Amino acid sequence: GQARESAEAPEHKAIILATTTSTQDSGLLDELLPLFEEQTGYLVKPIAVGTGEALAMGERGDADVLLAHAPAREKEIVAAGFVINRRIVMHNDFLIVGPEEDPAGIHGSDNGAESVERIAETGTRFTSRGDDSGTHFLEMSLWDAAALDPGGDWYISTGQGMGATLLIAAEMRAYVLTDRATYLALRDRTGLVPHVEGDPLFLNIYSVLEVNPERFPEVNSAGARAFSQFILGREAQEIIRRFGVEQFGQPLFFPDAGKSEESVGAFPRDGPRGLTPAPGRAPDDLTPWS
Amino acid sequence: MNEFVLELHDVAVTYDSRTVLDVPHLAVSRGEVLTLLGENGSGKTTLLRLLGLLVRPIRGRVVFCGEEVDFGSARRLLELRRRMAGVMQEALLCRMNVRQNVALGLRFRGLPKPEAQQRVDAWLERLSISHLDDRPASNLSGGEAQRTSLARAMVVDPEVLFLDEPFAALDAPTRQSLLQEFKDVLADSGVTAIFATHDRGEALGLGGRVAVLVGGGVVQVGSAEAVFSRPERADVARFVGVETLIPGRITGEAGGLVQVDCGEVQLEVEGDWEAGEEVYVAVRPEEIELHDDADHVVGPGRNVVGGRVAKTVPAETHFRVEIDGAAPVVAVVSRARYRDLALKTGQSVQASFAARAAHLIQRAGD
Amino acid sequence: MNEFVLELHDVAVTYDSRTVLDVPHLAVSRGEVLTLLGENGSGKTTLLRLLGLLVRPIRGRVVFCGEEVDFGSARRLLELRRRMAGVMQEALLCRMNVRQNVALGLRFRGLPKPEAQQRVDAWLERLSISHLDDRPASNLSGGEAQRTSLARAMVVDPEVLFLDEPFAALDAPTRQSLLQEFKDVLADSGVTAIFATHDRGEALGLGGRVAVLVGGGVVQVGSAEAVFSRPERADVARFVGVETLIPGRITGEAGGLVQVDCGEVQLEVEGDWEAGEEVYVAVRPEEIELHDDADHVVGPGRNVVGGRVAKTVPAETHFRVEIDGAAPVVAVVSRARYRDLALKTGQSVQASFAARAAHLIQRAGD
Amino acid sequence: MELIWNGITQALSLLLQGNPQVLEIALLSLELSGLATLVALVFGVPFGALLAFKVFPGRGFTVTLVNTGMGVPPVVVGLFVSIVLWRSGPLGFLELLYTPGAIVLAQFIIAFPVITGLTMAALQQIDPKLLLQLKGLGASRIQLVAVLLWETRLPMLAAIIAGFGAVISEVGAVMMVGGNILGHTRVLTTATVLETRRGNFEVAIALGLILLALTFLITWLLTLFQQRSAAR
Amino acid sequence: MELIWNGITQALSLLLQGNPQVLEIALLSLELSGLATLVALVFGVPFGALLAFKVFPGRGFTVTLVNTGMGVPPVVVGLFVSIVLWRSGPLGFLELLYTPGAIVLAQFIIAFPVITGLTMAALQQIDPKLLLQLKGLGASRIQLVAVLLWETRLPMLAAIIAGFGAVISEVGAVMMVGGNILGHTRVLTTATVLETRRGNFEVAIALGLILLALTFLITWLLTLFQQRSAAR
Ligand SMILES: Nc1ncnc2c1ncn2[C@@H]1O[C@H](COP(=O)(O)OP(=O)(O)OP(=O)(O)O)[C@@H](O)[C@H]1O
Ligand SMILES: Nc1ncnc2c1ncn2[C@@H]1O[C@H](COP(=O)(O)OP(=O)(O)OP(=O)(O)O)[C@@H](O)[C@H]1O
Ligand SMILES: [Mg+2]
Ligand SMILES: [Mg+2]
Repeated sequence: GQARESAEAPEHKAIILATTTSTQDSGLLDELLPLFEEQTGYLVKPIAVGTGEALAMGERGDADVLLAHAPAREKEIVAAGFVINRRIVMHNDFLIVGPEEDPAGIHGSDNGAESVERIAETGTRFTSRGDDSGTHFLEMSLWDAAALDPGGDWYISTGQGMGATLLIAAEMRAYVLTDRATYLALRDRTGLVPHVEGDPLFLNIYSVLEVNPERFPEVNSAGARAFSQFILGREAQEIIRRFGVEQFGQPLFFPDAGKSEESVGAFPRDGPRGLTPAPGRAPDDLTPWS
Repeated sequence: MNEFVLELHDVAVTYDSRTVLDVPHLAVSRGEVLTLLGENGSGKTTLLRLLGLLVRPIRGRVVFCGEEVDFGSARRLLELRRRMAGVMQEALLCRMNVRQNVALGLRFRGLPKPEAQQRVDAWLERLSISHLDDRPASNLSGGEAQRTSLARAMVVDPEVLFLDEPFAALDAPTRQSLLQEFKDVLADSGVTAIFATHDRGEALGLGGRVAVLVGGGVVQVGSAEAVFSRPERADVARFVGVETLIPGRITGEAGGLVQVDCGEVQLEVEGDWEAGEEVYVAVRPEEIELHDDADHVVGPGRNVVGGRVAKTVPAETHFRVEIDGAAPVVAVVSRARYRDLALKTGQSVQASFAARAAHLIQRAGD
Repeated sequence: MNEFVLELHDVAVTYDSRTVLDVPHLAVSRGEVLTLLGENGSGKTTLLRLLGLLVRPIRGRVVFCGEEVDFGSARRLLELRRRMAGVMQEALLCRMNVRQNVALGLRFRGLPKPEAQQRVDAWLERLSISHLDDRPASNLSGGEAQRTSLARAMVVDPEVLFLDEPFAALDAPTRQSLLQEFKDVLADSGVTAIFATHDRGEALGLGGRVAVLVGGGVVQVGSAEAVFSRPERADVARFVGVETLIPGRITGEAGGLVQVDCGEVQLEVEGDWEAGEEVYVAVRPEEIELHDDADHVVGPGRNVVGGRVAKTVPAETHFRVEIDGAAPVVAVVSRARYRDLALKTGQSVQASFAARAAHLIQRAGD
Repeated sequence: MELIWNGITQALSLLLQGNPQVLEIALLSLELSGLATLVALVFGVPFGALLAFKVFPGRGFTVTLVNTGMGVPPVVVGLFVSIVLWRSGPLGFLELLYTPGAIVLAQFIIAFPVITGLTMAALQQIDPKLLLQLKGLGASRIQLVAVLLWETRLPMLAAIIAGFGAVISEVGAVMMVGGNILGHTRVLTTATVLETRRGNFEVAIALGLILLALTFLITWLLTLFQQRSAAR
Repeated sequence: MELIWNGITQALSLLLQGNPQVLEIALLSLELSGLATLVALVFGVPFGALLAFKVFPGRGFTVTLVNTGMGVPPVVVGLFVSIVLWRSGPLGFLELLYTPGAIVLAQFIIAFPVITGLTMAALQQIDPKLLLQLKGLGASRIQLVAVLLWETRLPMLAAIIAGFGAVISEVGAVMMVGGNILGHTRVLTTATVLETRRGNFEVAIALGLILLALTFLITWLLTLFQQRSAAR
């Protein structure tokens, strides 16, 4: 592309970005990457895969930079020394959606564990991604919290991405735990309505991680650093904030550059459906841009 | 019994809009053997296919046992076809063993296995291919394949049999004995057979009627003897081996014989023609005798043509001698006579033939 | 010039471990025409393929122009094969038009297009298939296909030509004239030709040497005349049309002629045999004359066998007459003689033949 | 490379331990793809024969359509089948989506043009004179086609192998219309993809190898038959 | 159903507006799949001829392998190619992963057995006597194979169509080894899947239709040639 020639081309141009499908499927990357490429002259190859695979790519050194949303697993590979510089980029939230009739009677709850317990008790259908994704891990922790081991005819493990799982849930009139971005994208198609939201556990935190160049010398560490600086930078964070407002009437992600996990947590509890972003959360001053 | 098994009325067959067969009328009687003769590409195979209801004429009617064939009804066509069987010119065998190939027609007709086996065995035996019965058909020799193809048609015991040069790849003794046997089988069973061949001996040996095709048309039909000794057209004459065709013009009649002026020679021939007509004097080669000198040859009703030996060609039982002279003549002489005459190229000889052994053919434009 | 183009030394060919050809020795001289005769499945095609370097013998040596052929070297094989050309028994044409088919061999040899076209044109003309030149080969008639196949081999103008029943599907006049032309071409060009056929007339007409195959072995090689009139074995005799084979035993010699006791008749034959030997008296049918009564037949050196007419079969130039009697005899009589004798089945006749026209064949175990 | 080795070990251990879940998935794969291939044969062979032998208006267009069918992306097939089978779709009342039946349907649509197209090409290769010869021996239309299929058994087996291979290996459409639901519609390919996404490459490779082994077995049987008849 | 209709409208508008991005993606699809098919032909046809005509030890096994290859799940191919091309893999130094080259490689591996297997089946159908006849006319090995391929042009074109169809429609492997990177390795199939995942079914259908139209065009040209030569 001609647009990319504005910046001086770096020596090692290509950056492999391993990311979860939600960032690509939502269209966020399509907004961010051209800008980054234009500003820096790098060429990003986003590989959208499952969270598990994305992290595995980091572990093998087959990617330069990761964008993931499974904090616990991320910390593991940081601790193991495969990746470095894990920094929080943004968050959105999860919610449990289901058929409008709400057969399990969980509408309005803000307790995920209780809700899944009700679902299990009533034997209402529930679709699980079953693919070791961040969403799947969260769902598992809800079952854990309810001290249940789900299984049986009502428990449908799809082993697919969020979008497909939502579609299946719609067809089967089942409940499903979903991230907000994907749900909004498919809301009209599925006709599912939100029933449970606002549980503190439902926080979905995305971080950027650089692959450790000491461990994997062939890694494009300069590019990785540039990317993580870019995505934490003012311009990118502003794009994240606005992304989706036009189409869905609400943002899909909330910028969090510079925050720690604890400080991301505050859920706005106003409004029966959906979140209204707290004002003045722009992280402009929080991200150093060199 | 003059019942017709097959009749053609004013039919024509085209390939890619080229007419390759055009027959105003042809009828085949039950139990007869009809032999088709004609040069390559004259339409013999096409005629067999038409009679076998395998190609659709663009015009005209085909009548089978009194019933006009409806080429639109696949079911009826199949029923009629199952009363016939054909041997194609090429032995197109399927990729099965010999026995399975021979059994195909019976399988199509749903014959019970044991009976089928028995009939197949009988024909394998008859055509001396029993020892090949489990050989894949693809690695037979040419003659073995043709025998298999022949057995495949014979075994279904049809009412009408179509044979397209069925013996061409067989060795001479087999051909001879098979022809004999074949004739007997046909006579016994009353099967109607239509037979295309290039072998004049076969046509004569079968002894039925002969139809001569030229350029897609049937130009002469008659007994084998009649067609071979009294061809009605010059092209037919050449084709049936009447190679001596001396052009001339009728001058009149004398002693019951037509007088023909052939330029350097005057010939006498039996027949009933008017003076002034342009004709060929046609004589079969074996009717022509050769002599050392003219003295021996005398008598009324005997024509003599002088000339020189142009070429001699040995054949199985005789020599074929071409003579250039007042008129080109082709004669056949026995080996003994050939030795007696000590014929050599360039030698001067006299050729004679009886007035009743020759006949006249109309000479058209040429 | 007794240069050998092809020699076989102790070769054998097997298919599926069945030996179908086993030849201790065979040599083909430059420029000669060798005709292979033999019944179906006797190995003619296989022998042609072997000589054409298209099958690999399991044993023995093939020598081409003095060079032992190395069947392991594909390159050398190709070079040698390009000096030959073959016409297979079946006209296996490619799915192209006639011209392209005929040009194949030239294309393989990389001949420049204009020259190739010219040569193709010449042969299309010669075989009267010019009008078919852009017809797809798949819809030719049988004879047209065979002509194409023949042109395809002839056009490459090879040193050695293999022809496997090349005229079987041609109409009789074409076959006759082509055979003639063929003979002239071969004589002019010095091409070596090896020719398999079932037609005895062709074998005689070509006039070269004849090799007779029986069950994969070459049992007699000699001039056409020799093989046809003096077959050395009973099976060869039957195959070349020597149908009269009267079993007997030598009793001695008289007047320079061997005396043979054949049970009811005593025969005299030329030859040099010892008393007591078991033999057949072999006579070609055209050497046998038929007579109404015995009176006419006299003289030394002439044998007479009486009998009754069992069967008469018309052929193109003659009648074939089978006689049952003291010994079974098959004779060929001209149409004229047939008419004179007015032969009928069951009629009593005398068959005579000259002592020098018969020969003796060893009678083995049987 | 080590991964592949680990995958092989894992595949062996899964098989030797007789892991019931893997066995179930493998059997389901075979069953569904086998059934889809069979149905495709039942419809594709006669249709291929029709296209090979009959001349009718629109034949050329139909042939192109069938040949195009070989190049239709399975995901597009999956998409269309999904749309048709959705609750809101015209066949929604059948409640077929996310059932094995939906998988068979999609796989049938994928295999059908492959088998039809290759059948047609195989049969067109036959000498028209053989057709006449068989008709002349009294073959009905069905008998004719039966003999001709036997004649062309080599390319026909290749067609079956290609058709079966196309569906047993397909994942996109099967994922879409089957839903990859554990215990119901999870087959070997979708399970492989799932394990890949999970980053469990060894298990993915193991499943892939089991699928390969299965395909090899089936193909081996078909090939044995194919090549044995090539000998004749 | 309405979705499909909207998809058609969208496809038309994308095409008529000459949307440069869609055009680029479509061209890339054609280019890569065409190249992969070509390479597969270059290797597959001689190999198929070898298997058809040569008898050598291990031939039966090789034939089975090739036939199995038709049933190898593209995702497994994708997985193997990925593993080999990973930075940590044996060919990692080539830096081929996530490039069009990797796509061509994977597609080649997918098309190769299809073309080899169908070539073999087509050539084995030939009368061995025709082989002898051609050798007897002085054909070298290459000339022989060339003439025989012309003889079997109907099934050979079917083989090409099947091979091209298999790769142009493939998505799993292409996604894995290409990475579906916009402007580099995004082809019609991966774009379709992406749009489906995004819930943009209309666009997905539109892309699918464009792919279908492309395939139809190519197939139409090949079929035209195939059926014209069927006439002779
Ligand atoms: N490919 C093959 N595989 C097995 N056997 C074969 C093969 N080709 C020929 N044969 C057998 O080898 C023997 C000799 O065959 P060949 O074709 O040489 O006979 P031929 O003398 O040419 O016969 P014909 O006069 O019938 O053409 C026959 O018994 C035949 O069945
Ligand atoms: N399928 C076809 N398409 C076009 N023309 C054909 C087809 N079959 C035969 N012909 C042509 O029709 C004419 C008659 O062919 P036919 O096969 O009937 O001749 P034939 O008398 O049997 O010749 P032969 O003695 O060579 O077998 C020939 O000129 C031939 O080229
Ligand atoms: Mg014919
Ligand atoms: Mg032969």
